[in-house]
Amino acid sequence: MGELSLETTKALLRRMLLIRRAEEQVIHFATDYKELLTGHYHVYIGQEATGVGVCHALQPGDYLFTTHRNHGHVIARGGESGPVLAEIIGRVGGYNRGRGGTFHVSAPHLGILHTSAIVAGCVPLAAGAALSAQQRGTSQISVAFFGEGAMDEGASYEALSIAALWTLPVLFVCETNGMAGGRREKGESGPRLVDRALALGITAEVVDGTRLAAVCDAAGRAVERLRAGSGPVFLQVQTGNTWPGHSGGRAVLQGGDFDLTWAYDAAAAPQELREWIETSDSVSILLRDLDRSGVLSRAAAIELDREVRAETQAAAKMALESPYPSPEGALQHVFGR
Amino acid sequence: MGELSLETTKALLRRMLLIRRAEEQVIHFATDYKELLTGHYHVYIGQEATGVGVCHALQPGDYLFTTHRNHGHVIARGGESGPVLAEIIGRVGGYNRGRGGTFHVSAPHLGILHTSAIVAGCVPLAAGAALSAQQRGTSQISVAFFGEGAMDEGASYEALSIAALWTLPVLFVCETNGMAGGRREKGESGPRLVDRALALGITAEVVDGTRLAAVCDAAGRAVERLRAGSGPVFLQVQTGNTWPGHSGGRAVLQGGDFDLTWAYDAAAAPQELREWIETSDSVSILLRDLDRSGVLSRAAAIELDREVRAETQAAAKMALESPYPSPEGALQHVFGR
Amino acid sequence: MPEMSYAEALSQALVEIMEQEPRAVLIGGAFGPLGKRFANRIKQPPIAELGYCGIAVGAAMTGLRPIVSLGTASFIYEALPQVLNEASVARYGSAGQLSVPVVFHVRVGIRGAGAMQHSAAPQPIFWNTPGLQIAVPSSPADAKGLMLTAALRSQDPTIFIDHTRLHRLRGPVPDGPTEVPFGVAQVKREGKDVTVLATSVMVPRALEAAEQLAREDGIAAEVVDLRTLVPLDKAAVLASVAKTGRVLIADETQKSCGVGAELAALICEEAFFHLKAPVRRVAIPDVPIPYSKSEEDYVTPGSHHIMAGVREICR
Amino acid sequence: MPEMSYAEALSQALVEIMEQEPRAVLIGGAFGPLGKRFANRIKQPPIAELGYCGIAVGAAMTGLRPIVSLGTASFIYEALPQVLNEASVARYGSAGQLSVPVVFHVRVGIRGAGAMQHSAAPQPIFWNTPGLQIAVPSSPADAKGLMLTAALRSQDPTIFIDHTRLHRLRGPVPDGPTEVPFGVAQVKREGKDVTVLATSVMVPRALEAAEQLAREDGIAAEVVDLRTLVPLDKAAVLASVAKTGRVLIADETQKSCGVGAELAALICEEAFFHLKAPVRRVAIPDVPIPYSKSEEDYVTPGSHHIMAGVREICR
Ligand SMILES: Cc1ncc(C[n+]2csc(CCOP(=O)(O)OP(=O)(O)O)c2C)c(N)n1
Ligand SMILES: Cc1ncc(C[n+]2csc(CCOP(=O)(O)OP(=O)(O)O)c2C)c(N)n1
Ligand SMILES: [Mg+2]
Ligand SMILES: [Mg+2]
Repeated sequence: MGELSLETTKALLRRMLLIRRAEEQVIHFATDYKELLTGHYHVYIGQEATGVGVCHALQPGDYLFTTHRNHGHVIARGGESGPVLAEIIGRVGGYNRGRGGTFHVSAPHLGILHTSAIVAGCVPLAAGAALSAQQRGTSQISVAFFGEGAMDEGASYEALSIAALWTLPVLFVCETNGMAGGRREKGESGPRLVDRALALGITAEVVDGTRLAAVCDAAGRAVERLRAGSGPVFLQVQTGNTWPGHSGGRAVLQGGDFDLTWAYDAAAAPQELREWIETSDSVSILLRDLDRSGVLSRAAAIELDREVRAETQAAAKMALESPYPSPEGALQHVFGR
Repeated sequence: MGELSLETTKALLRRMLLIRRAEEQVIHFATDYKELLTGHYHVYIGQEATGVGVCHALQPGDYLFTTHRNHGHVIARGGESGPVLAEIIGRVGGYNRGRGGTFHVSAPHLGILHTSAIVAGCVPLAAGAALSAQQRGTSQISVAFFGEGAMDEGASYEALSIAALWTLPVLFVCETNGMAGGRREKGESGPRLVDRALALGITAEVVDGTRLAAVCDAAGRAVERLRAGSGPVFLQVQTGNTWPGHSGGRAVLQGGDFDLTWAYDAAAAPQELREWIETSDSVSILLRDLDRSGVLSRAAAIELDREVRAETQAAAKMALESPYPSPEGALQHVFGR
Repeated sequence: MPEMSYAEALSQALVEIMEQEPRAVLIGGAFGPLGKRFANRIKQPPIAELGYCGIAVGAAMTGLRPIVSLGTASFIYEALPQVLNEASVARYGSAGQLSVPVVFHVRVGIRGAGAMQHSAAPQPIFWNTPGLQIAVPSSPADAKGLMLTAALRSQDPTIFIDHTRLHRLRGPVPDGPTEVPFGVAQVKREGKDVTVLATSVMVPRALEAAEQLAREDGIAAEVVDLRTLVPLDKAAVLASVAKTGRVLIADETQKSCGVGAELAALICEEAFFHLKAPVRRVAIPDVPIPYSKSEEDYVTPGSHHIMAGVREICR
Repeated sequence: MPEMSYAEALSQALVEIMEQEPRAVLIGGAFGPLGKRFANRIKQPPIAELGYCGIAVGAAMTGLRPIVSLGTASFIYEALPQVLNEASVARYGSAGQLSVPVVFHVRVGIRGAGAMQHSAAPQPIFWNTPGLQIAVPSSPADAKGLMLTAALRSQDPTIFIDHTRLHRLRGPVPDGPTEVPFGVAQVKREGKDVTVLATSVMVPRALEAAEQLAREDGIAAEVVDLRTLVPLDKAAVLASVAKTGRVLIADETQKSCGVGAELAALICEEAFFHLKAPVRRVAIPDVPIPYSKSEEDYVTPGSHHIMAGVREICR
């Protein structure tokens, strides 16, 4: 794991597992209950290393903006599973008292101010927070997570272009997960996305998002550049093959919750998942790496996961026990006055 | 002049002069009359070779889309000065019965269907006309003229990106004239604009817009590619230093109408214009080339210009004599039914 | 007449359009089996609404009849520069030389867990923009019939409004190409005491309210389904108001400057002397749409709001 | 009190804002001498409205107070995704945890030769979108005072509407930081016969009409300047209507779903029993704005329309 200490590595793996288990819980909410989670939702399964690796490079006070696929980013930044899950099912215990829901989980106390479910909606906002830091003379930086689909929206193009022009301290993290709303085939859009950033004069690179270490490394270098005031950085993070459980705006858990032993022995996993576990799942790849390098044994990992599962269960319980907000509250908070 | 015949060269020069004289007339309308042309307007002085060179490569039936700086493009495509000038002063004799005015001169019979004064507004429309040709299986192509400022709008980015994806027969002509609404300094936006098109997988090149031959050559090759169905082409046409007469959305004729002798002897020109005449004015550069190469003497050029001036005067008279549309007509043509 | 869902009726319309009109092209959306039969006239764009809507407008100016499926209506905000600044003015600016027969098809309204960005009802934006037609069907038959008219006959841009909660509504749909003309309202239920002007999803809600009012209060409510906002069947509106003298407008857009505002203003201007009571609006209160079911239900205009409103003005 | 033009009063407001509020940043626009003094707080963006308006929104969420000058109002269409989908809902979606104190400053209206794309009056779009404040000043003093309030005090996004034809209007402007509160209408002229509700450029036109009506017809028109649409001074509107019983609304937006529609609907709902005559709207007819002077003048709502309307309802 290069420069990461054992402690850090364990902590990062723990975060990744927290995300995995919380997302599975979201799917359970949608499929095991009636009328609990009726709309679309988007889980982060497989991409955990990106969120966790990038957030590892951040400091308190930095800003983070995300999309419809936000749950993982919020937890990666330190969000607790309880209020995240409560928000996702619209309860007062959620970070936004259930007002925003799955599309809009945010956590202002962690610098995640407003989450846009509009593709590319968060990209100008993140550049704006960077402008704010620059104007106020702080060393804060701002991160925007978004998918490759967002790179086709003018909003991201304009934000990148202005960020370059104004040398804004903003990190653009484009998670290329092979999905863009089902609207186009992979690779259809011509040359690499990273070229679009380079053409605007932005420092940019392609990162292997299936490996936590690669993300930590790239994000670490990017953040250093940003804090030095050298202008925006664009990371095209290739998150590997798409998790086979995605199904439009919902999801299916093939073979149930992820079993950690699958990571070490893909043959034991459901047929549909095997290739993905071998080549793409950032959690599985990390587990195997840690095992092979002797940093964290299978048994220790499974023990860690047991804790995480207990924590997630408690979080789900808290969410389910949290009441719905009072109906008339709907008229509040349109304006500050 | 490379492959252009004497006849063709003379015809193209004549078009360029027609544009020059019509634009001067526009400025006279704005400055010599009271209440005739009260709003903003944008002239094409200096850039004539781009419009004329590109249009020379087109066939009847091809589409052309343009911007707030449209007068020159309409005349370059074969529009008559009379109806163009009448449109600019809002008279029924205009191509759109005065309804569109200087921002929206169009000429449907020439394939100039709708002119948008919204920066980059025309770029998706041009791609749409190309889609139409492609779907209908014709050999028509579509051209969009726009300025470098338009390259910062998401509209142009999205249109370029889709044009590349769908292999649309559309020619993007980005006239880099050193102006972008006064909002930013030249070159502020980082690397070359042409790189933005290249990053999207579009065939693109930088063209010297001060030389008619260079434009004709590049446009000719581009159109060949387009008709072969090989997808969009982007030309970044460098139109040289900005004409010094521009003044916000209006203009000033330093030293009055352009005197052809200035082209041959810049020292005779008003101080403010000299450098521009030497380095940038596509009309002056063409006149000198033709003179030097013996293709068209000064005297012959001046004679040609005399004809053009007479034609322009007649056009201005026609425009001024054309009445305003009847007021109640304003309620017509909102819908086709 | 065969029964089918609103969604099925719309699919049927699209098939008939593609069969009958070679100039029709579909941009965006999920077309299922259509995808194969008409593959060369179906374009799947990247997520670039401004680009592909503008492309549709340019195509419509040059001989195609594009139908653009944008999905959730808030995504059309991305494309508004091309819709409001180009599509709507092209005919006018050319003094009638151009036609722009394009259909923008969007899904509006409070859908259940759509929250602030997936519940938009932008009809008022379009109604305030001259040059755009607006269809607001409330039934499978009208969805099909209005789509046929928009795609096959219209010469102008049309905003085609589906309410998400109508997609599963079932109803009879006449066989064959039964176009529904624009600008013709339909009296869905006759009544003498009060006029309920309704659009889209509010039509079934209004009919439900009317039944209950008849049963419980003996109030005979006339339910008028406007079917298109532009063109508006003003004559039908004014005739019903002249008959009943009382009006409630049931429409699921935000109240201020919403669809209900225009209808109320129109009536107050042109049928004032027929009015026996204030014109009531049932609309979304002036708030964004919250996610929580409890809050979302609270801001959704329902049949109970219609009943309460009618009872008030019929006192 | 010093006399100055509307444009000068606005510049003065900007200077005072920049002096008093270190968090204020200006994005876009031509700031003249300001450009030097506050160079590090003035950003000149490329022509990318969606990008820089979104950046302003993000900056407003994180401690700045940006004032964005977009120029002609139709250019804000490019930025509507950020204005309608993000700025307006951020406070609501966070259940009150966020503030977004950003000002979007635009120039609206029929200006003389603006044609279809340089004459927009998008106030209704914003009024239909909960979460946005809208200022529509009609005088130099209000332009300055409302801008000070929006930029220095407000916690929410404000659409600041200048009518191009007001820029040269001269009037007294109080010295110093004289903020004008939002949501407080001003009775510009008292009268007992009819209420003229006016906004922006229609206020001077209404006052002109009122003078002439008094002289020629002996009609005493009360002219109420709304000053802000959101928040709306409903009490002032209803009080004047209660007094006169007759209302004409003079507003330069397109008629359907326009500002006049909302005001008429409101009155018809809440002051119906005070009304002695139909509520009249003077507005732009439902057409795009044509370029020709003859046609443009024809569609411009003027004092003659106000007079004709008042005469009709005061018959
Ligand atoms: C402006 C806009 N258009 C369309 C959508 C519908 N939509 C939601 S997610 C999505 C796909 C996004 O793909 P990508 O950006 O790659 O993110 P991913 O889902 O892969 O994380 C689409 C098209 C939207 N939310 N916003
Ligand atoms: C969307 C939009 N924003 C701003 C403007 C105002 N505007 C008119 S022309 C212009 C400059 C355009 O520069 P460029 O595209 O380079 O064209 P040029 O004028 O140089 O031909 C601007 C900003 C506009 N018309 N449309
Ligand atoms: Mg993706
Ligand atoms: Mg330019």
